[in-house]
This record gives sequence, structure tokens and C-alpha cells, in this order.
Amino acid sequence: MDFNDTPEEAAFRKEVRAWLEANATRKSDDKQSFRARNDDPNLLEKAKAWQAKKAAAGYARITWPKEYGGRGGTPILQVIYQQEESSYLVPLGFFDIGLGMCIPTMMAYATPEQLTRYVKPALYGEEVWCQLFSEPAAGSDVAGIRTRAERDGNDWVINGQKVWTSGAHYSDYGIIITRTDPSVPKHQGLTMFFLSMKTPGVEVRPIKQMSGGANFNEVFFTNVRIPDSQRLGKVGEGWKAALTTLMNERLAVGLPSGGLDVDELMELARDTELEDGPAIRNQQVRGKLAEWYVQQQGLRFTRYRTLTALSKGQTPGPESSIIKIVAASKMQDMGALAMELMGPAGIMKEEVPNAAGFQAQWIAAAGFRIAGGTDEILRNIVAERVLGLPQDVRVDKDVPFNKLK
Amino acid sequence: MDFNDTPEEAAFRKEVRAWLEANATRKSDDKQSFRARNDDPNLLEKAKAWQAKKAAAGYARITWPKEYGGRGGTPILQVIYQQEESSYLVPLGFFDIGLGMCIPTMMAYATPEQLTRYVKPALYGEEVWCQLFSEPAAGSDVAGIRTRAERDGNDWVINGQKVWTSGAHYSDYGIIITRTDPSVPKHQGLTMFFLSMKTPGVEVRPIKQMSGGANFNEVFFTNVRIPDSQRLGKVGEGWKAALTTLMNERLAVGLPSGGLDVDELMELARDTELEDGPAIRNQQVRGKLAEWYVQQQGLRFTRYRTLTALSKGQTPGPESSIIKIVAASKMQDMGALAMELMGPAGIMKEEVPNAAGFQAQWIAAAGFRIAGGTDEILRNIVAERVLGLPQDVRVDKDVPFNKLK
Amino acid sequence: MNFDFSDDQKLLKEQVRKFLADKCPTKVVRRVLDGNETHADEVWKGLVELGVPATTIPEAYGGLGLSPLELCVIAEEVGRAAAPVPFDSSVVLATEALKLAGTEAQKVKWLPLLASGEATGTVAVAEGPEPPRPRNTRTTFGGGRLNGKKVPVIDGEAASFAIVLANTGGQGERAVSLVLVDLEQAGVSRRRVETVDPARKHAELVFNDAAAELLGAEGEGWRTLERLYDTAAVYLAFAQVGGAEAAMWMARDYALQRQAFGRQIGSYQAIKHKLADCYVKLELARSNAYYGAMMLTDDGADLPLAAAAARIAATDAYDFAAKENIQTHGGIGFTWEADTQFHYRRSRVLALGLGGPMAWKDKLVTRLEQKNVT
Amino acid sequence: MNFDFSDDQKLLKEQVRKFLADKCPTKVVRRVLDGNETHADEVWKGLVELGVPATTIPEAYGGLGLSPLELCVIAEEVGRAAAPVPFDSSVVLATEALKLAGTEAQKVKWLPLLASGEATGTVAVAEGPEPPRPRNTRTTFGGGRLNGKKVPVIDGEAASFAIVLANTGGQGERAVSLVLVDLEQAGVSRRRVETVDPARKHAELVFNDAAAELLGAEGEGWRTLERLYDTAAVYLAFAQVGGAEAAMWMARDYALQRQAFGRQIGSYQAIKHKLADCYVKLELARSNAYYGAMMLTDDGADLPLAAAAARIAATDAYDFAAKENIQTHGGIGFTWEADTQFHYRRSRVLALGLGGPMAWKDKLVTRLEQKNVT
Repeated sequence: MDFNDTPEEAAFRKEVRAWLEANATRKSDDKQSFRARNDDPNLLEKAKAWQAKKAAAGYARITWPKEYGGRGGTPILQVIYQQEESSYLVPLGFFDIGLGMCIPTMMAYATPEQLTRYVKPALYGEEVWCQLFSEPAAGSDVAGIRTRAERDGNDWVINGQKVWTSGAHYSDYGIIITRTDPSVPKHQGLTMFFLSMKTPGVEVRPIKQMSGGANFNEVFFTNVRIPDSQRLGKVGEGWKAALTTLMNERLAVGLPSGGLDVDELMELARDTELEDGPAIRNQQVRGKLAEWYVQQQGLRFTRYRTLTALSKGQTPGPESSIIKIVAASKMQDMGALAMELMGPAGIMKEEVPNAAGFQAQWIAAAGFRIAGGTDEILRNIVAERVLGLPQDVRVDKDVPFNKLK
Repeated sequence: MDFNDTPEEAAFRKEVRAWLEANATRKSDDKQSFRARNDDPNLLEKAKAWQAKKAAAGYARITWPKEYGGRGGTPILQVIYQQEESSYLVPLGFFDIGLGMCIPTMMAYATPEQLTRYVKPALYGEEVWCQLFSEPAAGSDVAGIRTRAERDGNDWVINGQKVWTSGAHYSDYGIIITRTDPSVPKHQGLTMFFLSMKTPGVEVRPIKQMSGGANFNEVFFTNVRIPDSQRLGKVGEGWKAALTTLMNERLAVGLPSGGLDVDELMELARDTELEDGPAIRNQQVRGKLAEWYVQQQGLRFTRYRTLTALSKGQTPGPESSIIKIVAASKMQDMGALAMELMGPAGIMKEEVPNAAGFQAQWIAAAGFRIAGGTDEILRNIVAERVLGLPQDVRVDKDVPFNKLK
Repeated sequence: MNFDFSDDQKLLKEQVRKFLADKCPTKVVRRVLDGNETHADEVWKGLVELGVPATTIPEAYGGLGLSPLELCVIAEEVGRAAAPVPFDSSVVLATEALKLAGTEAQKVKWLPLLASGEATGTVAVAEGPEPPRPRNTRTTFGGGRLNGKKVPVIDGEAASFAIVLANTGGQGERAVSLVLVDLEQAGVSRRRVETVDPARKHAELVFNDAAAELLGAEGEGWRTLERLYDTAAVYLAFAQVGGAEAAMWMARDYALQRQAFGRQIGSYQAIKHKLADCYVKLELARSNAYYGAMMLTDDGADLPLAAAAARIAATDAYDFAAKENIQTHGGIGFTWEADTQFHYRRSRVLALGLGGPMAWKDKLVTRLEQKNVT
Repeated sequence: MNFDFSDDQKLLKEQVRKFLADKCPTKVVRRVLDGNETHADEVWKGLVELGVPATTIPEAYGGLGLSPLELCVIAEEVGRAAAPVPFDSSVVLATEALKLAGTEAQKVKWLPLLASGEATGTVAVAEGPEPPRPRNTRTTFGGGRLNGKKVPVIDGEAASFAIVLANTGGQGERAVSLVLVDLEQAGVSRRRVETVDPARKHAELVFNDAAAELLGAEGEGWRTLERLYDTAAVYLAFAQVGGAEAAMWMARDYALQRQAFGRQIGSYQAIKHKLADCYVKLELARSNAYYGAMMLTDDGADLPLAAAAARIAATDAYDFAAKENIQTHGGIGFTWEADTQFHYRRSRVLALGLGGPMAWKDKLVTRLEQKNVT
């Protein structure tokens, strides 16, 4: 057992490091650069430039085949690149959905001509993609979407509303799942398309979140007309295509990073005097710290187990399915305790180093427990896919969509 | 707000106290008498004698109408009697099911002649009754029972098996729910009877529990023949009759008493040295003690709210539905902590005052979380009856019983 | 056994509930959250008209002279509405502090103004990010002058006066005294501070040779504060119970309405059992709060234990209900437009204002030890 | 990145698993639980034949000289089977203690006997109901003679020798030393004590001028014990992971088979989410245990932290899986006939033997503080 690279991995890491050193600035302080990054008004432009550089060097999508600008590398090489890149001050995060989910779906269903047209601009950051799946009445239950696409000659006309669309406000293209036949059961009447976000009738409105941020959007479709050539997969087989997209989402290995964790909470506990001395000497605080440390390390080493499988060219086991279930509640509970340690001033956003950070995490965690699969849906997934327990009763399974209550 | 009796209640309490003082021995130490009681081999005989005395004095079933030997009193008077009696060293517990559930069901369905025959002997403790409901394949789902009763002329012939029958080994009579028509949906084909436990073909076998005790039994029925006159309610209306029985079960207000609780745990924490001093000074232990004290008091005062409603002649609210959910897990967790405080010796049944008690409760709690409604069923009940949330999907509702998988 | 509120008290409760449902719907909370008002003045004025601030003030001082039980039922309704009004600061803390430790002159001066709504008060204890203790109280009082900084002070911007914990030079717990200071004077500057709950505004108060006077005897500040906090803990427990119940029913209503996979989400056990757990915590909190209320009226010997138990249970119930209300709503529950956030934010303000659950658990066990000894 | 066991180690694991599935089904655990045997001797003999006690003993002392990783995978399987054999006492504790602190003569005498299964050993630390500390160690050793009482001692009835924590007269932590005592002598009397897990027998050992000798230097007992417990914590974490996994799958299998209201109970979210939580805890435990294992083989600098984390996670996972396995089974799960009880009982023995979770959490944070300083 070791945490070492294989010779091949080590060579790749060396190469990546040299390239990054030559092309980017090393981070001095993780949190500071995190803030710097997010406050930059030209962030998208900078990110596009960095993406182009990466793509030209062949690092933008290491696992993609060479014909699409990748290098046909293994997933572990992709992880190694990301590990190394995370030490540098580079603008990220605008292309993950497009390259991680949309373009792979295009690769499965689009024509060679379309791929020639769209893959490279996406890879080079010239065009940003988003994924138009969730709807107000279809969150956890994605297949319950109502956005209609109706055939009109050689075109399709889309009407409806999507929601929780990350990055729709800066995206150029999107893949969209629509209902093309409401007279069949819900999973059967769906069809997928791609479209330009500039198509007439598409309107994007940001959603302000409880945290104050607005990373998500509502997208309204009013008589949006697109040609049949933008269909992905067969009519009525949109669910199969959507599963392709979602499957690619799952390949991502990672945790929200840059947040405050046990180290910062210990620091706070050392610096805070409770009634009977520093908080770090209080056994209740110590008990909590120990439990969260065990969770933090457990998640870290669970990730290492997944990486080991990738490194050996194996398919990772189901162990990483636990990550968000654990991390989200931990973040919420740690935030609450951090605030408690500061006493009545724990509600204040100023004065204390990291106070605002813990408060922000306490608020963000309420959303993190929901976004990308609620705690409840994730437990269903673990129970069904890992433990082989049966699905809950599905009353809507064989009923025509337009006959559902 | 006060905890005082109304004048009527105070008068009744005084009367009861005088009677008890004249007829029973006051407890000196609660726990000692608890042990004394349970170790007495002649307990049943003594209980029968005490029950006869109580019945003669009119205290055996205060809420029953006078014609059946009760005194037509309010539920609060019944509670007051129990409160007072609990300070005396008297043998209890053999008649609760019979008088609390079986005989009330008889009152609803039996003939006047049958009531004349059975009520008084039950009230006077001469005949003990049990309730034959649960089956191996029908626990939480009582209506899923399979024990068959088939009509044969003017008789019924019963075949099948019951389980978890408290007190079957010392009972004289029982009420039993059977399936008389498997060709209709499960709730419709049931019929209730009463029978003598001495009827040929009835065999009682005790079940040894994880705790080592054997308070429950399996009861096997092999061609048990009883006359139609022992039917309670109409053929096929057994579920309605069973609900009558179970409803009476719910009227009981109470907690398992005589157990170790926060006081005893504090005593242990005071007497146990951990690494950094007495356990009572450890903030983790204090945190737990506080939480359990809050639960203990919460349950106590919840009970007082119920008693207040009874005292005012109102129907109690749903608040008492929380009692077992809280009490069972609390008992399990407290037992585990008590054992932990004692260190590696926490597993030993000897040496420490109360150690065996906490261990016994840790084991018993695993059963207490199940018996009389599992944690899960009780949460369903709270969600449905208190919060008005819908039932889960019931796939078996309209399907003939013999067509169910 | 009469462990319940009287019919009159229930009627009062209903009246306040109806008033708040009508005049303080969630859009009012949102207005204050999003805006610059110190509080929702029209709601406050309406509560004044209903006599809320006068409830427990003796008739001799212009109050209604009602029992603490009346204020308990009102607190529950204020909590249910998450009303953005100076209830906890003025009606509970400042009023009770004056009643507990004020001189006749102080009472005569301020209680009638509080009762009539002409003035509001607050209590200023914390001095930044540390649980306040006598030894870390750096604000000083001497020669009639107050100097130092208090933050966060709830409703400190709008309050007419503050009762301030200040160092007066004694030893140990006797180092601190309570001091009454008129906030409308040159020696006082105020600044709004941002908190996790913008619907309840907090301020920083800076005292620069501000004229002030002792409230209660010198050196008795800590002991008085503990008694004041015990009383306040019971009233706030009712507010927390009200908030928890509101959050629970909000979640339940959404669970009935929202469908997933062809069914109401409220038919899934994950939601049902979560809400059942809310109910369990709520009832434990309510029952403990009732006993706390009784100890406010009775001889009160058991108040210290009852208050601690009520506060711990109510904080737990409100925390849980507030966060699981968001969770039950899913994505929509995390938007700025959603009403779920009001309780999530408020639950923390109420949880920490008088000291957090860990400190109260420790206090509870200390009191239990003392009780078992006697 | 190679954070996994090797194929050879997995093969060994599979071999031990098959052996135990075949020779140590639950009816063997039941036999020991219900009966008088000190352990299941035929299972133990089979494990000896497989070389289990010889695993980490160097070849020079008649062992197999394999790495700690091999013993980790074996521990997981012994835990899975809840096997009633002197594994934790002899293969882990006594063997590791000898390797850690034994003189050459002591190793030459005992390790070959342990490797061959001719002897078993145990470690005797506790003296009744108090977490053992140097200051409450009343057993004394001096002039080659041991006097005192140790209880409970796991496998103390059958063990050939014990390593005993005894007071040797120094100051503070240096008051105690480890002492090796042959249990087959007149100065030793043994008595079985009843515990919550009759499938693992425990004894009281009374020493009355028993001949004994130091194991390691005088006054080093406590430090050696801490190092020994860190090592043992990792092995036992694997045993706990194995037990937790067994309990989880037992519950899952029952949930597939048992019907209520016309459906498998495993289709209800109350059961699904409970078992998902089991899995979450299990994976956290497994990942922490892996790192512990790596720290047993690597330079081990991070062993103290890794061991504490592994132990805390594994204790939590096993406790939860064991109790919720009973709960998932319902009534039948609480009968004496049910196999659920083995894990419920065993989980407590494993949780408390090396000290309970509270103590380890405290230890973990202490070590984290030390690490952050350096």
C-alpha cells in the first residue's frame, strides 16, 4: 500500500508540472486566490483564454480520443492533471458541464459533421454549453418534465420552462430534454435536442439563491423553432440519451474544495474562550472535532480507493456514492457549531476570521444537501444500486403521461 | 397552571390512599421491590388474590360501568388509582391485556349471557385472558394473518400459528383473529372469535428472547374446534373488531417504569473516574445527560398534558404518540453510554451497582424499539394521524388475499 | 392536574395569531430582510395596540399586570410569524430586567414608556466573538460614565435605552454590574452590523463617556443576568416552539402538494419520518416550555432547571424543523424567493442570543447536581 | 496511487473467509454462547493450521513473517464470522506486545508457541469498572512477584500466559510496567465472569505472589500499552468492519425476504435509508481502517492519528449496523434463536476492550493538536 504514482503516472505528472510552471502562476494562499478568482469581473474571458491554452497543449480533456483533441489517456491521468492544476491560480469551472456532459452526449448521438463543428470550439473554450434538464415540476424526478417539443414539418417547436440551469446566462449552446409524446408512459415520450441559446424565443433569468448567489437560471422557451437535424437520438428515446449524460456526470471524482474544514474549526476552537477555558479543551467540542475529522479522512481515503481503481484501469466500486451524503451534512453541522463557539456574536458576518466563511457554509450546505441529488435521493441510490434493495412502488411507471394526476 | 387535583380528584385520591394503606404494604425502595416482585415464584397466585381484593373494593376497573363491576368513573380517576397503587408493593401486570383489550372487545360483541359468564371472573383475576393477533408473517401488518378458520356445520375449525402472545402460558381464554375468506382482499376476509386456551389442539410454546426472558409465546392451532357462538362480530368483519381491541390498547397512558434513568446515570457518572477526573465533569457526558434529562422531562410533562385533558374530561391530543419513539432509543443509548463509562469492564454483569441494570436495559431496548409498534410504524402513525400525510402506496389493498405474492 | 393554559389565555393566543397572520405575513418579514427598516413598524404598532409590551408590566407602571403565561402564548405567536419586531429585546429582555433589578425611579421612568410603546429597550452583553463572561467584559462603568463597545446588540439601532453589562471593578463574578444607559445622547454611537438574519437588525453600540446609571446593585450584574436569562429562556422557548411549528407545517403543506414519481412526496417515508421527528422534537420542546411557564408563575424554585430544559429542547426543535423544512422543499426551498429561509435564519439568532445549547447543557447539569445535593 | 490490498492478500482473505463460512457458521457461535467452552476449539485449530496466529511473527521465531496487511484482512474475516476464538486476545494483543517489548529470551520462549498454536496469550489491564489508568492500577509487581486482581480478562481462562499492567512504584505514568506471567502456576486463580457477550469468554485473574517478569523496561508500561493499543486498534477496526458488514448484509437479506403490506420491507425508505446509512458508516470505517493498515506497514509516523480515526469510525459503524440489524428484523430479530444478537453483543465487546469511543475521540484531538504544532 502506498500513495505513490506508477512510473507512467509519475512521468505524466512531471510533464504536467513543467507545463503548468511555464504557463501559470502558482497559488500562494488557497483561500485568498479563491476569493481573488471569484471577484474578478473578467473571469469568463480569462477562463476561456486558459482553456484555449490547455486545449492546445492537449490537457483540456485527457480521456477523449485524439481525433477530438484529447490524448486517449486513462481517467487517472485526468485526475493527476487536475491535482496539479489545483495548485495554480487558474480560472476554472465554466466548461465542466459542457465537456463533462453535453459534448460526450453529442459524441454518442450527433453526426460527424456536427462533431466537427462543435467539439473543438467547446474544447477550446470558445463556446460554452449548458444542460437543460430540470423543470419546476421535475427535480428529483427528471423524467417528469413537461417542456413540449412538437413536430412542425422538418422543424420542432419547443415550449416550456427549465430551471436550475447552471451557467445558462453565459452559455452558447445547450442540450435539452423535451416531451414529444405525452400519450405514452413518462419515460417513453421524451426526445433530446441541442440548440443555440441565442435561438429566438429562449429567455434566461437568473435565480437568486438563499445564499445570495445566482449561479443557476430559469430558462423559458416560447415557440422556439429548431430543425430536426438538432435531434440527439431517436424520437421517444430521450430518456436513454439523458442517462448517457447523467452517467458522464457520475464519472467526475471530486469534492467541493477550498472550504473551511476541521483545521479551521480547530483554529477557531483554540482561539475561542468558553466558560471553562479554550473551546478546544471542551470535551463536547473535542468529540465533534474527532467525528468530523474521521469523516473528513474517511472521505479522503474513500477517494483514494477510487483513484486506486482508476490507476489500475479498473472500474471504481460504489464507495464514492457516500461522499455527498456525508460532506453536505457535515458542512451544515460544522457551520452551526462554529457559530455557536463564537457565542451571541456567532451570527455576525464580521469581526472574526473565518466567521463569515463558516456562516456562508452553514447557509450553502442547506443547498448542497439538495443540489445534484438530495440526501434522500442519494440514499435511495445507495440502497438500490449498492445494496440491491428494490425500488419504491412506482405508480407512474406504466401510465400514459397525460393520464397522470 | 398547577399539578393539583380537582376537589373531586383529591377526594378520590384520599379514599384510595386510605384503602391501599389498609390493604397493602408501602414500598420502601422502588428497585428492590421491583426485583422482589419478579423473583417470586408464586407471583401469579398473589396477583390473582390482589386483583380479587381490588375488584371487591371497586378499584379493579374504574372506568367500567357499574353493572360490570366498575364504578363508571372518568379515566383520570383510573390514572389516580394507578398512581397511588404504584407506591405499594402489589403484584401487577397479568390482567392488563385481558381487562384493557379482550374484555372491552367482548363488551362490544359478546351476548349478555357471555358477558355475565366471563366479565366478572376476568375482573376478579380468576380467569386470565390473552390476545392472539400477531403471526410469523404478520407483525406490523396485522391484517396479513393466515391462521384459517373454516366453517364446519355449526362449528369453526382453526388451523395456524400465532406468535408474540403475551401471557399465553398462564391464560385461560383468548380472543383470536382468523382468516375466514382468503378470496377477498386482506382486510375483508377476517373474523374474530374467543376461545378457551384449554381447547384441544391449542399448544403454547414460550419464546426465549434475546434478553433471556420468555414473556411471549408461540401458539399453535391444530384442528381447534369451537362453536359459532364464540364468534365476535360478523363473519368477515374481524378487522373492525380488531381495531376496537387495538383502540383500547391506545387508551393506556404510561411508560415502562421502574427502570434506570438520568438520576442513576448521574450517580454512575459521579462515581466513575475517567482520564481527566469524574465522568460527571466531562462535557461530553454532561451534554448527553442534559439531552436525556430534557427527553425524560419532556415525556413526563407530555404525560401531564394528557392527564390534564383527561382530568378536564377532554379527549387527549396526539402528543402521547411520541412517548415510545423517544423512550426506546433513549434507553438503548443510555445503556450504551453507561457501559462505556465503566471502561472495558462495562461489559461485565457484576461488580458495579446498576451495571447489570444498564446492560439489561441496553438489551431490552433493542426489543422495546420493536414491541407494540416498531420505531418505523410509530413514525408512520405520527406522520399520518397527526400530520395528515398520506399513507404509503398499498399494493395489497384491493387484491384478494390468496392472489397476493 | 391542570397543566395547560386557560381558555382566556388560549383566546389571547388566537387573537395575536390572527393579528400576525393578517398584518405580518411572510412578505413583511421579507420586506425587512431585504430592506433598511430596523423593524416592521406597522406590525409593532399593532402589537402595541393589542397591549403586547404592556402584558407583564404591573398596572402601577401603566401595564396590564397580566401573568407570565399570557406573555408565553404571545411569544409563541411572535415566533410562529418570525415577526421582525423588538419583542425579544424590548418586551422580554429590557422589560424583565427593569422589573427584576430596577429602582423605583427607573421603573417609574421607563416601564410606562415601554408599556405604551413610546420607548423600546434592549440588553447589551456581548462584546464580539466570545461567549460573554465577567472576565472578558471590557466595557467599563464608573463615575456615572460608560465606555466601551457592545456588539451585536439586537435592535440596538432603534432602542431608546440599553441595559449594559459593564465592568465596575470588583472580583470574579462581582466584577460586573448592569448599567442603564439612554441611547439618545452624544456619548453613544450606533452602527448596523450584518448578521445571518437581516430580518432582525443588530447593531454595534460604542459608548464614549456616555451618561449612565447602575441597574441593581454594583457587582450583582452577573447574578442578575443569569436570573434574567432564565426568565427570557422560557419566553424565547415559546417563540422557538412557535417557529418550529410554523416550519414543520410549512414543510408538511409542501409535502402534500409536491409530486415526484407520480405521488405526493409526503407519501414517502423519508419525508414522513423526517416530519414525524420534527413533531417529536416539537412536543418535547412544548412540554418542557409549559413547565418553564409554570415555574415563572409558581414559586419558581425549579425555574433554573426548567428554563434550561425548555431552552435546550426548543433550540433543538427549531434548528431541526428549520433546516428540514428547506430540505423537504428541495431546490425551490433554497431560493431567495422561498419563505423557508426566514426560520432557518431566525433559528440561529434565537439559538445563540442567550448562549448556545452547549453552554445551557452544561448549566443544566450543574443545576441538576445542585438540586440533587439539596 | 495504490491504496488497496494486493491480489495475494485478497486471496488470503478469501481463503480465511471460506474456511470460516464453512467451519464457523453462526451455529458455532451459538454453541459457545449457550455453552461452557472457552472458545470454539475446532475453529481455532483450523485457523492455526491456516497459519493465522503465525502471520506477523517473524520467521526466526517460527512465524510466517508476513506483513501487518495480511493480518488486517484476516481480522476482517474473523470479525465477519464473529468467531469465538482467541484472536484479538492472543493473535493481536499478546503477540504484538511480545514483538513490541519482549526481550529476546521472552520472544524465543513464547512466539514459537503462539505461532504453532501450542500456547495462547492475553493482555490483562482493567481492574473492574473504571477506565484503566496508571493511578488506579492496584495490581503490584516487585521482587519477581505479582499480586492483585484483573477483571475482565478476555480469554483469561484458557490463555497460557498474560501480559499484565502492574504498579511498580514509579511516578505518574511511570508508575506502571508490563509484566509477563505464566498463568499455569499455583499463584494464579481464574474465574469466569459473565458479560453481555457469552460467546467471548472473559475471566477474573487473581495473582497471589505469582512468579512473573517485566516485559519491557520498568516504568514504560503505559507508553508501551498506548503503542500496543494503537496497533491493536487498527486490527480490531478491521474486525469491526467485518462484523458491521456482516450485520448489514444480514439485515439486507432479511429486508428482501420479509413482506409487509404486500411488499418487501426493503422497498420502504425507512429500511432503505437505514441500510444506506449502515453502508455510509461502513465505507467511512473501511477507508479509515485502510489508512491505519498502511500506517502499520509504512514508517508509521501517522499511526496514532490513523489508529484513533479507524477505531472511532469502525466502532460507530459496528454499533449502528448491529443494532439496526435487529431493528430491521423486527420481533424475530429479538429472539434468542436469531443470529442478530451475536453482532449486537460482540459490537460492545469490541467497542470497549481498548477503551470506548469518547476516550478515543479525546485522544484523537490531542494527537491532532500535537501534529499541528509540529
